Amino acid sequence: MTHSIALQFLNGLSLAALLFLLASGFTLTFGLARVVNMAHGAYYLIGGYLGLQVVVWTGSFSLGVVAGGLSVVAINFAVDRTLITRTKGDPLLQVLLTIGITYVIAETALLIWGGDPMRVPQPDWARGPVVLPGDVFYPRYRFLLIVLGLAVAALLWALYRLTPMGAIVRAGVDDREMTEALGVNITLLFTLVFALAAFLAGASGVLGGAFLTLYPHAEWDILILALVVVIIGGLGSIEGAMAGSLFVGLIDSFGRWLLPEAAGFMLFGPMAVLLLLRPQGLFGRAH
Amino acid sequence: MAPRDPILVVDDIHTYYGDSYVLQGISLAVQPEQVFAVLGRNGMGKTTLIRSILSLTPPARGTVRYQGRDLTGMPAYRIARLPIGLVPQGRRVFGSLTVRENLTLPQSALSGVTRKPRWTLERVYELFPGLSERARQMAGSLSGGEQSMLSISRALMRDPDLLVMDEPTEGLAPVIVREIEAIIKRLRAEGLPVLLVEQNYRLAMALADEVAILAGGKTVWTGTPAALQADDSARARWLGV
Amino acid sequence: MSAVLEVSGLTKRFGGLAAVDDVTFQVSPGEHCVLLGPNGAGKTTLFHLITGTFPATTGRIALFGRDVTTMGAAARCRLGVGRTFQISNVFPTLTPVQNVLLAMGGGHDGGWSLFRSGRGDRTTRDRAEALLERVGIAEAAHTETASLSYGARRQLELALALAGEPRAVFLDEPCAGLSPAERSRVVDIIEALPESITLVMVEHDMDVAFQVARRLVVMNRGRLIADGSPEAVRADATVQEVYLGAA
Amino acid sequence: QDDPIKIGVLLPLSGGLAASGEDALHGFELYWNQAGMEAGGRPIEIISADTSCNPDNAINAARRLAFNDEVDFLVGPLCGHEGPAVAQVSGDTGLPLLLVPAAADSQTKWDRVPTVVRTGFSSSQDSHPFGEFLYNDLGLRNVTFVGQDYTYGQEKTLGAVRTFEALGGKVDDIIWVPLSATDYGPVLASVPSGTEAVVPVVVGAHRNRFFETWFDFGYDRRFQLVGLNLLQADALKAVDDRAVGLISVAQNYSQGIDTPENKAFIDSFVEAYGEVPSYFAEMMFTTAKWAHQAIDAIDGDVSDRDAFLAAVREAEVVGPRGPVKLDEYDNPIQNTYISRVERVDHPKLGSVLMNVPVKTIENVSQFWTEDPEAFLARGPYQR
Amino acid sequence: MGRLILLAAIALALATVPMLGNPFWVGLTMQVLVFGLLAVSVDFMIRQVGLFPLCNGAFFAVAAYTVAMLETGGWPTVAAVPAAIAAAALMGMAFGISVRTGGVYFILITLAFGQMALSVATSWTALTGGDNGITNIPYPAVAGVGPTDLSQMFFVVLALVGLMVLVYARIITSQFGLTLNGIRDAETRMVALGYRTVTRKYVAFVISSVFAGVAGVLYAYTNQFVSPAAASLLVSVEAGLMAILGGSGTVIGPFLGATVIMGIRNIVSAMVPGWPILMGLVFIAVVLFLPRGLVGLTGRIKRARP
Ligand SMILES: Nc1ncnc2c1ncn2[C@@H]1O[C@H](COP(=O)(O)OP(=O)(O)OP(=O)(O)O)[C@@H](O)[C@H]1O
Ligand SMILES: Nc1ncnc2c1ncn2[C@@H]1O[C@H](COP(=O)(O)OP(=O)(O)OP(=O)(O)O)[C@@H](O)[C@H]1O
Ligand SMILES: [Mg+2]
Ligand SMILES: [Mg+2]
Repeated sequence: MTHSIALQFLNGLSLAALLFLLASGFTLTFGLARVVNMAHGAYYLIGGYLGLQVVVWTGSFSLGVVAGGLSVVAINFAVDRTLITRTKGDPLLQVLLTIGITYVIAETALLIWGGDPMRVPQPDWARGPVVLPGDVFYPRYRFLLIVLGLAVAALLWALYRLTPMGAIVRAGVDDREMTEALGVNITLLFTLVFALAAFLAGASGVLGGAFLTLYPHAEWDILILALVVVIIGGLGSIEGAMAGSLFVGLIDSFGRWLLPEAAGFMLFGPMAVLLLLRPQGLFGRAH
Repeated sequence: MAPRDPILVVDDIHTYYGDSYVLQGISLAVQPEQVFAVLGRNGMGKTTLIRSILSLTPPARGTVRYQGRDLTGMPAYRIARLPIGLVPQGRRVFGSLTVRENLTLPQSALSGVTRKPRWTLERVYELFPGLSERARQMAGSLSGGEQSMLSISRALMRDPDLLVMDEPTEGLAPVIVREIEAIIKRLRAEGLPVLLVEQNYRLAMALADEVAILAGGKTVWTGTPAALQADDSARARWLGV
Repeated sequence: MSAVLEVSGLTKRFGGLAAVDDVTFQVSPGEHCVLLGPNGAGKTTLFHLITGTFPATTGRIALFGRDVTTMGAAARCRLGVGRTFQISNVFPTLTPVQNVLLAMGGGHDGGWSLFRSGRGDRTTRDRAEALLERVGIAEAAHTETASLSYGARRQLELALALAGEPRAVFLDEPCAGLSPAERSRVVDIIEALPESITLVMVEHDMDVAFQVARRLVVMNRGRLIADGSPEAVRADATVQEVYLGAA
Repeated sequence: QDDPIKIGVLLPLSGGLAASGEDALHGFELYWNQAGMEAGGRPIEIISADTSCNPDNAINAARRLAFNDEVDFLVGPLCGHEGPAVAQVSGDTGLPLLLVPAAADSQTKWDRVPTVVRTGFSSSQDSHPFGEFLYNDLGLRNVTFVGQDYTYGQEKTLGAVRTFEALGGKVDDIIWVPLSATDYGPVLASVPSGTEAVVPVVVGAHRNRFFETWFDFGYDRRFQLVGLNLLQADALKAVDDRAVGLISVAQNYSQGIDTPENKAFIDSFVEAYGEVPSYFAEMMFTTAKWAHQAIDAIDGDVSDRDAFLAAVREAEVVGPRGPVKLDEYDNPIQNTYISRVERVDHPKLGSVLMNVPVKTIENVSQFWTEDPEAFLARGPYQR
Repeated sequence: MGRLILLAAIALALATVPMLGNPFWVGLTMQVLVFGLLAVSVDFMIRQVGLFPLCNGAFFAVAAYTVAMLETGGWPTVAAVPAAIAAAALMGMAFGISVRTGGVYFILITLAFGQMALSVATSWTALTGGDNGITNIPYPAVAGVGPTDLSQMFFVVLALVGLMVLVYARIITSQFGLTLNGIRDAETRMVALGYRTVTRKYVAFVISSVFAGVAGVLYAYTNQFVSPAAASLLVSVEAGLMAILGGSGTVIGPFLGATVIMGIRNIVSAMVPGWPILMGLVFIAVVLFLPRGLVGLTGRIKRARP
C-alpha cells in the first residue's frame, strides 16, 4: 500500500514536472503579453520531433533538448513578428490564428515524420529503474525529470519575483504603454520572454517525447493538460503554474489508480469545482 | 536672462486616431527652466498633444524637437530615456505592483538609466510620506489621490530633464494640491522645465511662465498668464472662466 | 420623514488598515451633503460600502429606512440609489445613448424582453438624448464611447448615475478631470436636481464643494472628524490643518 | 465494356491515423498494380477519399463517392466508429460496401446491413482463441487485463476474458484506460501484485507508451507480459530488442506467416514502399483480391449489385493471411495468429523486428465455438 | 429591411440546391446549415456576452443523442424533439454555473464540462452505443406527415434554420441583447445600475444551449446517426472558429464560416493531400487580411470602389 502510494506520488511528480515546463511558458506569454497562444501544443510537438532528429543524428540527448528548444524559439520569433503582432491583442483573432498555426505545424510534422508513434531515445545515463528503499522501482529518467522541473521552477520563480525584470514584466502586463513611457524597451523584453517560453515548450517536447512518445494529435492532448494547469493555478502566475502542475499530476496519477472508472471526471471534475469556488484559480488575482 | 534655445519645439503637428483628425496643426516651444501650461476644455486635444510628443500616438505630420534632436520616428521608450518623465492622465499606476516596485521600476537597469539619479526613494518618500506608509501595498488598491501621488513620484524617479504632466492634481485634496504646487515651483527653481496640462485654472496661473490654449485641435491662444488674466474674452471663450 | 441614509458603527478593514473606522451618520431626504477628506481618508471606500460594492466588516447601513447591510449592489440600486465611480466605468463599445438606455432600465432590472428592440421607443430615446444634452455631450451621443475624451467620459459617468431617476445619488468626484466650464455645468445640473433627490458627493474642488453643499462631512483616516454647515466646517481648525491647508 | 470499374476507398488520410490509412491504401494499390489494374475485362479506377477518422466526414465522403464520382462499390473505412456511418450510406443507396478494416462486432452481428460485407475481422474474433491460449498454452490462472476504454478495446478485451474465465481462469482486474490517458505510470502501478501476467489491449500511440513504461518501471521483472493487442508492425518500428520474445498480438494476420503468398506479399510491399506492411495493408490487399475474384465471377458487370454481392459472398480467397471465406453473417472465417516478436534478417531491410506466429488457430468464426443464436442472444461485449 | 431581403434571397438561392439532384450537395448544404446554427449558438456567447464557450458541442450532442435514442426507441417525433431540446436546456442550466467565472477561465471550465460529457458518451456504452454511436434514426414525422426523402428533409432544415436565424437576429438587437452587451463591456457598472448580471449571463447561456440543442436535433435527423464525434472538443472549437472566420457578431458570418470549413473538409480534402495545412492557412489569412471575418470582405469591396 505505502509502496503504491509512493509510486503514484512519484508518478504524479514526474508528470507535474513535464507539465510545469510546458505550462510555465504558456503562463508567461499569457500573463505577460496577454497573448493566448494555442500553438503551444504544436510547439511541444515540433520541438519534440526536431529534437528527436538531432538525438538520432548526434546521439546526444542534451543536444537534442537544446536543439528542440532553440528551433521553437526561431519558429516562435517568426510567428510572433509576422503574425501575432497583427492581432493587436484581440483574443478572438489570437485563438483563430494560433489554432491555424497549430494545424499547419501539426500537419507538416505528419507529412515529415509520419503518423507512427515515435519515442525520443533516452540517454544511457538515464535508462532503467532506480531502486528506492522499500523495493520501489522507479525509472531513473523520470527521477531526473523531477529534479529538472524543480530546478527550472526555482529559477523562473527567482527571475520573476526577485529580479527587477520580473517587476517590469508584470508592469508591462498592467500597462504596456506606460512601461514604455518609463524607458523600458518592452518589445525587446517581451521578445525575450517569448523566446524563453518557446524554448521551454520545445525542450519539453523532447523531454516528454522520451516517455510519453510523440504522435499526431499529441499537440492537443498536451495543450489541454497545460491549459488545465494554468487555469487551476491562475493565469500569469509562476507559483500558479507550479501548484497547477502538481495538482494535475497528482490528481491524474492517484485518480487513475483509485478510481479508474471515473477517469473522464478525475481531472475535469475537481477543476470545475475549484474554479467555481475560486474563479481566478489558486494564485490568480481577482480583478 | 539671455534668450536660449527652447528645450522642446513642437512644429505644426497633425495627429489622427484612425480616421479621426484630432490635432490639426499645433506649434509651441518650451524654454529651459520654464513651466509651460496647456489649457483647454475637455476633448480639445491636450492629452493627444502629449501623446504625440512622446510618440505614444506619433503625429502623421510635423516634427517634435527636443534639445535640438528630431524625435520623429523614435520609439517611445527611447524618448523616455532622454530622459523625459511623464505623469499620465488618469494616473495609470501599475496596479499589480507594490508601491515600492512602481517607484524602483524607472531606475532599474532595463529602463536605460545612464547617470546617477538625483531622485531616490528616500527623497520621494519625504515628499509624500503617505506613500512610504504604503510601500508594500499593491498600487491598485491605493485611493485615487494616493495613486496620483504615486504617479507623480514615479515620473520623478525617472530623473527627468523635462517633466510632462497631464492633469496631475486631478482628485487631490487641496492640501496636496498646494504641496504639488510647491514641488513644481521647487523643481522649476532647480532648473527642471515642465510641460503642464491642467484643469485647475488657479494652479496653472500660479505656476505657468507661459500658457497655450487648445481648442478643436488647434492652438488658439498663447501668451503669459498675466496677458491671459487680462484677456477676459479669450478666457470666457476658450476656458469658460 | 425618516432618514434616507443611516450608517452606524460602520467599519471596513483591509488587512491591518481600517479604511473606514466606526463611522456613524445620517442623511435626511433632499439633503445635499458633501464628503471631504484628505486622500486615502476612506471616502470612496465608504461609498462602496453604502452602494454595496463590497461588504462591511462591521456596522449597519440602512437606506430609505430599510436595513441593507447584507444586500447586494444591484438590489440597493433598485431601491433608488444612483452612483458615479471615481474612475470612469462606462460601456466602451456602446454609444453614449445606449449607455444611458441601459442606465434607465437598470433601476428595475428591466430589459428582459427578448423581442422588444434594444433601441428603445421614441420617448425613451428622446429622454436619453435630453440627458446627454444636459451633461454636455449631445454631439457625441452616437459615436463609440471608447473614442470619447477623458472629460467626456466623466460627463457620461454622471449621466449614468442620473438616468435611472434615483432617489439618492452618490457622486464620487464628478468634477475631477473636467475643465472649469464643464464644472460649472455639473454644478448647474446638481443645483437643478429636484428637491426630493438626496445627494452625497465627494469633491476636492472647494469652489464646487461650497457651492453645492448645504452640509459638509469631513473624514480623516477612516473616521468622521467634522460634520456641519459649510461655514462651521470651514472654520474648524482640524479640517484646516488636515485638509484645506493653511491658506 | 471498357469504361472503368470505379472503386471508392474510404480511409483516414489526414490526422492521427493518416499513417495507418496510407498503409492500408498502399496494400490496396499494390494488389491492383500486380493485377494490372484490371478485372473482369474492365480497367479498375481507385478513387480514395479522406475520412480523417471522423464519422461526419466519412458520411460526406461516402456520399461524394456515391453521387459525384458514381463509384461501383465502396471499400473501407478504417476506424471502428466510422463503420456504422458508412454502412448507413451503403444501406441508403444500395451501394455495396466491403467493410474493412473497421472492426466493430455489431456490424456483422446485431446491426447488419444487407449491402455490407466484412472482409476484415470483428474485434472479438481473435480474442476468443487467445483467452484459451492464455489458459491452455501458457498455463496462466491469474491475469490482469489493461483495456482501452472504448468500443474496440472493450470488445477485444472482454472476448478474451470470457473464454479465459470459461476455462476456470481468474481475472484479477481489468484496468480500463481512456483514450485520453497520456501517462501509463499510474495505470501500471495499479496492477494487483498477486497477478501472474498482464494482458494489454491498447491502441495507437498507447501501445508504445505502455511498452516503454513497462520496462522503465521494471515491471518486466515482476510480471509476465502477454500482448493481445500491443505491438503490431507499425508499433514495432519504435521499440528495441527488449521486445524480442514477447507475445505481441493476436490477430488474423502476422508478418511472419510462412506461406508463399505471404512471402511474396511482404517482398513486393517492401520493394514498393520500403517498409514492412502492417495488418491494414494486408487486409486491403486481400480485400482487393477478393473483389477481383468476385468481379471476374460476374464478368465485370458490377452494375448488377446483387450479383456482385453474391459473388463476394461465395468467393473463397487465399490471401497473405491464409484462406478466407464468409460465414452466414457476412464475417470472414479465417485463421487467428498469435504472434511473438523476433529479430529476423530481411534481404532488403536488413535486421528488423517482426511478428512471427507462435500459434495458428485455423478457421476461426466470429462466434468461436458457440452457437450463433446463443452468442447473439447474449448481446454485445460492454463493460 | 435590406437585411431581410438579403436573407430571403439567400434562402431562395439555397432552395435551389435540391434541384441539382445530387444528394451529396444536398447533404453537405444541410450540414453547413446545421453547423452554421451551432456556430450561431457559440457566437451568441462570444459576441454578445463576451464569453467563449467550449461546451456547445455537448449541448449539440445531448440533443442529438436524445433524438436518436427516443426515435430509435419508437417515440414519436413530437415527443422526441421537445425532449431533446429540453435535455440540451437542462444541461445548459447545469453547466450554466460556469458564468460565475469569466475570460479564459470560462473557456476552460466549459471545456471541462464538455470533456466530461464526451467521456460519458464514449464509455457509457449501454446507453449511447459507445464509440459506434446510434444509427438508423428515421426522418421526423408529425402525425404521419414528414419528409420522405433527402430533398424534402432539406427544406425542413432550411425552414427551421431560417426561423432560428430570424429569432436570433431579433434577440441580439433586443433589450435583453443590449443588457448583455453592457455586461460584456463593464459588468461592475451593470451591477451598480441595478442589473442582476449573473442571472442574465445564465439566461444567455441557456439560450445558447437551446440553439445548440436545436442544431443537434437537426443534426440527428439529417445525418441519421449520432456518435461521440458530435460531442468532441473539435466540434465546439470549430463552431467558434466558423463564427470568427465568417464574421463574429453578424447573422450570416457563422454560416459563411461553416461553408468554408465544411467545404475544405469535404471537398478540398479530396483534391489536396495535407489539406489541414490549407485550413490552417485560411485561418491565418483571415486574421491577417480580414480581421472582421469574411463578412468584412463586403466592406473592403465597398471601400475599394471610389
Ligand atoms: N483613442 C481614441 N480614438 C478616437 N478618438 C479619440 C481617442 N482618444 C481621444 N479621441 C478624441 O480626440 C479628441 C481629443 O482628445 P484628448 O483626450 O486629447 O482631449 P483632452 O484635451 O485631453 O481632453 P480632457 O480634458 O477631457 O482630457 C477628442 O475629441 C476625443 O474624442
Ligand atoms: N483593497 C484594498 N487593500 C488595501 N488597502 C486599501 C484597499 N482599498 C483601499 N485601501 C486603502 O484604504 C484607504 C482609503 O481609500 P479610499 O479609496 O476610500 O480613499 P479616498 O478617501 O476615496 O481617497 P481619495 O480622495 O484619494 O480618492 C487608502 O489608504 C487605501 O490605500
Ligand atoms: Mg486629456
Ligand atoms: Mg476616492
